[in-house]
Amino acid sequence: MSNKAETKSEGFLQCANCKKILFSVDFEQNLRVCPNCGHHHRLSATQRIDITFDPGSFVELDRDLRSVNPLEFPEYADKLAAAMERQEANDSMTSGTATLGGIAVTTAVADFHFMGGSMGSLNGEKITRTLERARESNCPAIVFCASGGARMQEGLLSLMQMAKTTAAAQRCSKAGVPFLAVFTDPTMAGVLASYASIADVILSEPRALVGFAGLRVSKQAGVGKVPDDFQTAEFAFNHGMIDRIVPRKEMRTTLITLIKSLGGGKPSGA
Amino acid sequence: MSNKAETKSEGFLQCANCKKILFSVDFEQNLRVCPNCGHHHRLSATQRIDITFDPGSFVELDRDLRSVNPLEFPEYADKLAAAMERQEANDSMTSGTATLGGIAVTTAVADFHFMGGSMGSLNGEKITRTLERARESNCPAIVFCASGGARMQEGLLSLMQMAKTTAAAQRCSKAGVPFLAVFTDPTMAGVLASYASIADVILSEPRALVGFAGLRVSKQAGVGKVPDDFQTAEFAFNHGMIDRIVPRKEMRTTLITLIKSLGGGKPSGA
Amino acid sequence: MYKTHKEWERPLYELEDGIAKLKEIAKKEKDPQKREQQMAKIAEYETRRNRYVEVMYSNLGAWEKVLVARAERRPYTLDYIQAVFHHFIELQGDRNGFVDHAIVGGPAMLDNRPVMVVGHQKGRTIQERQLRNFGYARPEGYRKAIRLFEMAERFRMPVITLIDTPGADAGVEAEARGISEAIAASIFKMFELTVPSISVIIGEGGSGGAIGIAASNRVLMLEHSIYSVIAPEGCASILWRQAERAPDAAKALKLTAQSALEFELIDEIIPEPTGGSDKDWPATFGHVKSAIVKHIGLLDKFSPEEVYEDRYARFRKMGIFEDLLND
Amino acid sequence: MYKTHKEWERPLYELEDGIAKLKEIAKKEKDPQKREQQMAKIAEYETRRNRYVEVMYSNLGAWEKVLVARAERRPYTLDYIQAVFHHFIELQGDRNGFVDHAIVGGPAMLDNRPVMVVGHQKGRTIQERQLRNFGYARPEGYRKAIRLFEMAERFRMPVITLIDTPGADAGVEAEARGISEAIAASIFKMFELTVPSISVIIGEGGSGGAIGIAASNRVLMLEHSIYSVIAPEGCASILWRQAERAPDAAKALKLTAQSALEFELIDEIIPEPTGGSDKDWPATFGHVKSAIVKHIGLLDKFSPEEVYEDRYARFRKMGIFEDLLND
Ligand SMILES: [Zn+2]
Ligand SMILES: [Zn+2]
Repeated sequence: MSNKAETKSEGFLQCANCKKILFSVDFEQNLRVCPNCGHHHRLSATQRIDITFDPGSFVELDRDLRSVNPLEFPEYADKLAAAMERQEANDSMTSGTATLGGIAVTTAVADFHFMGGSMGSLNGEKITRTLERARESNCPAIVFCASGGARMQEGLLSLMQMAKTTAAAQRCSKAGVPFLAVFTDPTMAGVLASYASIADVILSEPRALVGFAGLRVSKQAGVGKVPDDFQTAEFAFNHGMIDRIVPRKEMRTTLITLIKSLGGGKPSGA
Repeated sequence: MSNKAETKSEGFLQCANCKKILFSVDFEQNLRVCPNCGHHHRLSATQRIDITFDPGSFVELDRDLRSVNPLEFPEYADKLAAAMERQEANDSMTSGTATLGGIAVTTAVADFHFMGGSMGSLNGEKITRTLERARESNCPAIVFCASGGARMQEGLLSLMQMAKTTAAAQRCSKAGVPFLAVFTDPTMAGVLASYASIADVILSEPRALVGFAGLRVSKQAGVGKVPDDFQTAEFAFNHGMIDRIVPRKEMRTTLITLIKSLGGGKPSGA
Repeated sequence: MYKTHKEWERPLYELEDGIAKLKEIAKKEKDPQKREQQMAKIAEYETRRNRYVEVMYSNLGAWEKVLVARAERRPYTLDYIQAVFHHFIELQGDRNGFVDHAIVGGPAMLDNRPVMVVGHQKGRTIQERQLRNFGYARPEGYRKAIRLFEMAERFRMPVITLIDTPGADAGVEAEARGISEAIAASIFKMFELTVPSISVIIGEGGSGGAIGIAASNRVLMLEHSIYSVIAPEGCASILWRQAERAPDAAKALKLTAQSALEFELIDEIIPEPTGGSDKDWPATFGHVKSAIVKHIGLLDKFSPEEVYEDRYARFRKMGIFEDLLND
Repeated sequence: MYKTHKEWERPLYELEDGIAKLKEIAKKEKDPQKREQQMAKIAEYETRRNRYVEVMYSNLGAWEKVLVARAERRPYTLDYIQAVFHHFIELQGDRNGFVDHAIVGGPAMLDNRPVMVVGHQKGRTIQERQLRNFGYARPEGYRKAIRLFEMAERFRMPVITLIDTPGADAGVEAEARGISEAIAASIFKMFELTVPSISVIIGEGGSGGAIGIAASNRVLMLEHSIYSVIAPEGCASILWRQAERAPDAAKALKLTAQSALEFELIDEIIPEPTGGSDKDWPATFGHVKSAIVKHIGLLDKFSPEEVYEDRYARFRKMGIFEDLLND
């Protein structure tokens, strides 16, 4: 199933989940949540930044970094070039600083449309820098996840990003700097099995795909029957892996409340 | 079912588990493990000390402490007096120091025959002192558990022993002093739900009863069916709560090996 | 057979129902004279109600304390959280595969101070009672608590726990997932903290399930709450094989706040409004909030190391026995 | 379709079976002349076998490396533990309700030095394979590892992990108990350590399941082991929808020890005997032990803080990208 809300004609589009034809204006005003079925459609990094942080406060960093093809992996260079051109970004992760309810934060925001949000060297570097900036400036880090997993075209270098990003999160934790992760559709595999799952607080958008392996792999591996809500945010929540499922329109205020209470107990930093 | 090996006539007794008539001499030589069915019969604190520590090395401490009846709980004073006389001890817990394979340890050894090994003020005090001595002398602490739970005749004072003993264990942990617990039949309720379950290493004798509530209570509380091995050491092991099930005759060497490796990594103390 | 807490309060509830009905009638009455008579009758009933409450609660025995502590109209943990704190965000999950709704928790603000609040939660409706497992927390509840305690330590937030449980879940599933270990590990974690912690027994402080999140620097009890090593029914059935002797057991166990204070096992009794916390929620919230604010203020003077040592010293001295050499 | 590791080694095994049979015959032969002829034949076969092994292993491609790394005659973690260490005591349990046998661990002595050893364990017999879940570790395996890492930190014991897994368990049950969280938490815990840690990839270093216990100060690989972000079969089926192109994927993924060293993702390659570790276990154990002893010796010079920082620095620099401003 495509998760995309497809444009049907000028001013209209169709919800991929309930198939209802929607006014584009209503859809956008509702933060790309279907007014009919409540399905949370995917956002670009830009859209996410716009609806989350204080207006105009986001400053992008790490813009001059570029992915390369260290393994000379077949077709990777072309895919990368195409993604960079189409998405007008250097990676699926957009990193920087912002304010949220007036509080300075560091942030990294994933965009699934860029090579499935996969985590290669550059992606891991941006997350790591985001967490390092948080630690250095004593500001909370907020990471929006959306990823199919590691970027296999960078081989073992990608696997090592799991360690690198988790290590950066460990240092935030040790320094008492809050790290909040928000799962959006989908948050999978190498990303879920590293920094995303050890955030201080984990929020998720409703019905986001959240899991370790592809559904096919899980079915092959397991003998038990597969529950209906398998690998959804709701399944993860009901198995203790997520703190709260937060509808998109409440995400900003929830994050503000959290960073106020979690950041407020210690001597103020930056 | 009585767990006691009953004396049948001079020189013979009957295994309560398999009903076989055994030579007393064989039975004692086999450390009160039934040579026929392998059932580990309960030991007194004295017997346990004899078969565990280096011969003659055990020095009893805390002998001048006595339980009282702070709540003026009905019949408690009489029960206590009877137990003290019969067991020739001041409590179910016997505490002191010893050496094990030449290594100095602090220890507390429970005796179920003394009021079901229940943990009241004095019992908790002896465990706490044992752990405090371990921390102060930088010697491993080894506690043999055997208890039906808290001593209800001392009311809330008994419940507080759960906190007190666990706190003492936390301080050992913080100081890097090893604390080893050995579960023997039975290790239950308030003892299992406090210091016993957070030892660095947990060993158990085979088939010891290990559980939170009486079987009747668990059956009432739960809707699921009760497994055959419910509340045995084997059940606890298969549910990740015990490190190893160690037959009685291997316990001493296992403990020696463990305290050598766990105590050997840090600068030597006493 | 002894009275349950529902039976014990029935006469009072019947009186209150009667008053409510009379008020309805009086509201509709148009004849001023009749209305005056009805109002007088209401006033008389209310006096009788107040007198009844006063008498009933003036000298509660141990068993009546048990009944009051279990009263379903008493405010529960989430009621306190709403009233005493603000900006509470409930966090969920043990990060090990399970969720529990009999223990709730998350960060909140106490005035302008971020704190971590954790407490047992009973339910009021049938559905909520089932969801909350009647306040019997499962291993995952204690493991969630541990996670929140760690978070509090990391971000230097005082910990407030609210205790209200008949005991921990003793079922087969809870045993399989290590209810004992979970309780022990939670106590262990509380002793690790270098941020101040305060526990308030708001209703039932039921044995291991209670102490599992009550190993704090200061432990306060509401006037009519109870704190016991074992439920009186269980005690009676073990000791005398007669669960119906629970009232005798309650007395023997000395499970009242007043006894706990006498034995120096708690630090303070928080007064309840006449007739118990259920009769005046706002007044109760006010008393609880004042007590928490006061004790946090006192603990704030301690360094992290002192907070840690103070907690150990508090529990270290608990226990009564003779020392033949030194006494 | 590509060859499996069993098929690839079959000619060699057939040769060896032939040699063994000839030896049996020669042993029983009483005629000295015939016996001499048979011995000559054996010698010839052995020369052929050695030559075959030499050729076969002299220039292994990526896919052949995969086959060798998966060979069932290679020593597994418990074989190393028995040979390289002594006084190993296996500890079990995640203290959360579950046990896993695909990760084993416990304290042991390395010469006179207590260390904590943790590793993936595959099985050889059908029963043991099932018990070990074919080396696919479950959440409880990583949670046990975390517990052992904590113990190592508490008692200042260096940590040694041995990596040999096709990957973590991806089944429904593993997902329900949080396999992702367990792996992440284990990596997290390894970065917390201030005692030295060394990981040795002894066979298959399969994606998240491998890195879950391989976040060490030093990571060493046996000469013919592999380390990969994804199994080549999985990679081929995602990229080209053709699992049978696994050999191509293996090549593209650069999953050999030699590539890993080239990209500076590992610290050292431990040589294997001619024909691989399965051909000479004692020699392999010797090489592995020497490497571990050497690196512990080097890390011993670091303070706890330096050990912690060294580990971060090691992984921090991993990743290849361009910086348009600074390059
Ligand atoms: Zn829709
Ligand atoms: Zn027998």
